[in-house]
Amino acid sequence: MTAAQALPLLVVLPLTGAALLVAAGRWLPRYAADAFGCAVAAATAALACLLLAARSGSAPVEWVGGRRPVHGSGVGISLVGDRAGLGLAALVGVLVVAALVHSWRFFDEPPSGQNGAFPALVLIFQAGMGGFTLTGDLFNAFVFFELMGVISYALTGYRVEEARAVQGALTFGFLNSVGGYATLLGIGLLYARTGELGFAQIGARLDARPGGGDALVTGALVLVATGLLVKAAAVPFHFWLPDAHTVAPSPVCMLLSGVMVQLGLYGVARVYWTVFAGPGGVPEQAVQRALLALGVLTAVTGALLCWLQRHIKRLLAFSTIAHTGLFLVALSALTPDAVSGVALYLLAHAGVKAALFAGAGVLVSRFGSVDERELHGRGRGIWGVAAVFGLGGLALAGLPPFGTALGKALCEESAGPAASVLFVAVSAVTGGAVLRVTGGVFLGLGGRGAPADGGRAARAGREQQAEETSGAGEEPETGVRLTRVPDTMLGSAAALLAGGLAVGCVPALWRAVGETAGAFTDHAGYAASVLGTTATGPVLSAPPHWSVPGVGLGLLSVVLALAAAAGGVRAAGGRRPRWSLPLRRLHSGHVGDYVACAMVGIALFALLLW
Amino acid sequence: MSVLPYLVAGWLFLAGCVGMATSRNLIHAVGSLAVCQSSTYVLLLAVGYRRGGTAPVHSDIRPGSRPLVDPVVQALTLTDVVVGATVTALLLALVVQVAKRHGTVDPDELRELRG
Amino acid sequence: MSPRTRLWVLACGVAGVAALLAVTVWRLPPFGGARHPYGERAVEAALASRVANAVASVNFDQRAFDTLGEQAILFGSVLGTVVVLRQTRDERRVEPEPAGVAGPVRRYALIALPVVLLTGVYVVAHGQLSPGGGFQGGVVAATGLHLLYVAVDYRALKRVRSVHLFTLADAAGEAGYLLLGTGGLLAGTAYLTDVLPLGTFGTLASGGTVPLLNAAIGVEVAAAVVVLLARFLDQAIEIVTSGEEGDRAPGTDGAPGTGGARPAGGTGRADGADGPHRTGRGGAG
Amino acid sequence: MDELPVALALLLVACAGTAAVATRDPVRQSLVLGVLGLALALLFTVLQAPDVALSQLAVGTALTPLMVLLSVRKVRRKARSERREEHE
Repeated sequence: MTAAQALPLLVVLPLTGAALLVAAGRWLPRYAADAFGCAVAAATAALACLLLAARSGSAPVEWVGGRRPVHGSGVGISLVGDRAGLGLAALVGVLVVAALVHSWRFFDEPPSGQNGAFPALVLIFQAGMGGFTLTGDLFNAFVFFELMGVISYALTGYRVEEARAVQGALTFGFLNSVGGYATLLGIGLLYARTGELGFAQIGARLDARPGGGDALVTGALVLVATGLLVKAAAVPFHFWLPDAHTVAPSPVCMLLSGVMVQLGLYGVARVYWTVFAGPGGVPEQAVQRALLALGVLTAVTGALLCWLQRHIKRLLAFSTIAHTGLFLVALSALTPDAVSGVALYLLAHAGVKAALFAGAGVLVSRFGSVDERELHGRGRGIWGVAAVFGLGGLALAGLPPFGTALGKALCEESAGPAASVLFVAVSAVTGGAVLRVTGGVFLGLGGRGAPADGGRAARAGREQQAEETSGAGEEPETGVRLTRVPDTMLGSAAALLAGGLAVGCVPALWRAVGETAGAFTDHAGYAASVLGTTATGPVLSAPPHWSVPGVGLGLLSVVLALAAAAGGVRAAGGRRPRWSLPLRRLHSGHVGDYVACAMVGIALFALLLW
Repeated sequence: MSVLPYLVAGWLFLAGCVGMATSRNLIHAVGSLAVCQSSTYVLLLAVGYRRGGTAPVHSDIRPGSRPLVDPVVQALTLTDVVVGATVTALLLALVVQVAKRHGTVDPDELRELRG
Repeated sequence: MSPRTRLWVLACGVAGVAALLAVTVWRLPPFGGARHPYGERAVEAALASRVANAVASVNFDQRAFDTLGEQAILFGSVLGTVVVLRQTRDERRVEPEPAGVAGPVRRYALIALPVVLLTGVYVVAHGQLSPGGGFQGGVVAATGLHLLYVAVDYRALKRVRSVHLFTLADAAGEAGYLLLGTGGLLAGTAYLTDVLPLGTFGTLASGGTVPLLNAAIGVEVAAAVVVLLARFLDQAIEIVTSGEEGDRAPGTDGAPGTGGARPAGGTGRADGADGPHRTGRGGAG
Repeated sequence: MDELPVALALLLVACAGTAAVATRDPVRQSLVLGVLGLALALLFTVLQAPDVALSQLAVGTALTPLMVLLSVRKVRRKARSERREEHE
């Protein structure tokens, strides 16, 4: 079997595994279902890694159904195994295995006769994400987008006994569906203009049209990007993300925050470079402007709200939003260097963030709470988890040699000095928030805050109660509270953190990422490799590497983060500033609000692109 | 006439979104989402229509005898219909659970997940 | 946001999106134009592989990978619904009571039942020849089965509808589609390649793997819809949360009609006198 | 004027869609959604898409309204029992 022929297996394998799990769900004991799910996920991940390592020369391209195009026009769907796609598929695989290992002891109550429901859902999720990364066809990408969506709503609402869980899953479902339909409208517009559905084919047709892009092309980009930006949680499309992460089981959060959100960004970048980057597409300056504006808005909003949270999972969710904003700001340079920076940042962030969510999962299972104040000082003694949180916070802030620091440094280099300020500030605030939690929960630093008695403080607490999500009184995800931390949970977290560290330490990876970024941003090269025509090779840039200013800025943001954490610990339990009230009120858990904001977001994005 | 179908598609999309945003009942909101989705059916099929064309099915016409409408958009719409039905089912299931756990399906009365 | 603010925000957003759509739509090629390059290629390809229904050829051959994703969505969302609507610790089941049915309704539904089921199978079987196919036929057959609920009662439906069996069929349909695709790999070409003999144009066996994939989808869809409706019916009829009204409910049920499962939108008044479990057969007549 | 049926079907769809959104009671809305499904099926037929019309008929007029009604029934049963608890 050639590499190309094996590409569809990255989708087919997990789906088959899921079908078998469902079919055998009645007879299979729990541990067997879990083990089988893990094995299938690991096999798929291994296949992705193998394909990634084995490839030589041009990217393998498979036309499913053997419908190879003749003279650049065909009827089939292509799967493109370029390094960006395969790399993300491998990342998906690794995170899915980690999540399944983490969830080894989760969920005491599967639906009757469906012992394998959770691993089966996760496997289908893996298939959806794998298909989305590999596909070379716009409508096919929409199909896998919806597959990811449907499974993630179900996974988010998995703990149906919790009132919040079902609400969060529902708002997630509504917002993502609206985004998906906007994307489909955009696909319809592109099909009307070009009569094609493949990325490369649409791009070629757009370029062949005299006069370049017009309002239709721009409108199509806005609509197609809407769904992807909803998935990527760019402000103001982001409202589903904090709610979903607050309520979803921790292993699901690992997948959502670790890779699914970033797949939305990947989708935006992929669609832009393959379809809209040519002469018949959308002017570069307009795209730069739009991405930069959205990115700054997203980063600032995410960082502010991250700092203001006391619900630990919600705090981590907002930090994901802040980092999405940073990725968008970096991407807005639209250069290969920026893409390799984002790629490294994204890889390391996936490891770190997933490890942090795994740590939060341990807290839920052990204490039945993820409330920073309620847990104050109670985490003494579980040093493994404390280390995960501490190192995770430092890595988020950008401590060399974590991959996050390398990615951040590269992004700063390509985005310019003004953006560097934003990068340092945002990573310091998000890292500082996590360090504040570490100091309070695991070291018992600072005051407990929000005392249970006394007039004014309690009244203030009640006042705030109405406007915040506390995180106390969570049902332990394991059904019963654990008395000790299971090795599976801690082991998966440690491995993920080590992965985040490795991204910053393996020069071979940097080289590969550099080459990948060159090919990824090559509009003509992609079309050539898919349609089998010839083109000049991509511009090769110097492989990414550490630089002195980058390390310096990384250390600076770590220092700032520590200072912020120290200040935060001291002021623990204080009232949240009044000016943040309108911002917090926007996050109301109300479907109507979220849809209204998403509409404004579409209009805003269109305005920025015009 | 040359843009009427597209305008109808746009209208349905906006109407569905307005319905969702102003809904006082989550079941009604799911129904509005279905309206929103029907805009995609209308747009896709309108894009593939061809004046004077017949359905792309050769059960009663000879191949090549008449112009055909675009079969690709029809296949896409078919997929879309399935997606819509399944999303509706899943969202309704979640609404049923919201009703159980919160005792209401009015989004204004859901007081969790703030800030 | 207060409802008032929300309305203002919404108004801004809608105005913006409306403007965007209006500007964009004006640039579209006029409705009904003759330029459909992909469509024409698809028709040619369909004829070349001897599938009379070009839509079926696109769905199950040329863009079969889309359908693979689509059936995964169906499979996944049914699994998701099973998970979301599971019976939780604080819930119990009440046995639905047997109930009488008006004679004409019963006769009508019992006659319609086999007709609808056969129609479903027919629509599935002729997918590559005439309009219809696995999806449409599957839904028709599955909803048709629920005429049994209308004609006899929920207990009769439950007897023939073993949810485990249908779950198995659902998984089998899904796995069948995936495994049929590997035929191409075994033959040394691409996944989902049509490697079977193409047969004679216009016959039931024409089109190589198209009818087989179509049948796999038919099985999966029919089973999936049955499982899906079973979960909703369970919730509406059998499962009660502690504190929820049980089987001793007073006569009238507020929800008018849970609907006949027939494709005409037929939904009538509830005959509340039968008690809560019997509401919703109104649409049958 | 061979496009008159298309135009009429389109207007019907637009009206039915608007009505479905404007109908705030979910039970009535499910009926209107059924009508919208029928209108869409009609439109698809005149647009020469019998395959889609068939599936729209099966899904839009049978499956979706049925699921909506079953959900309404569950939701109302729950709400009523809670009201009763409050009175007691």
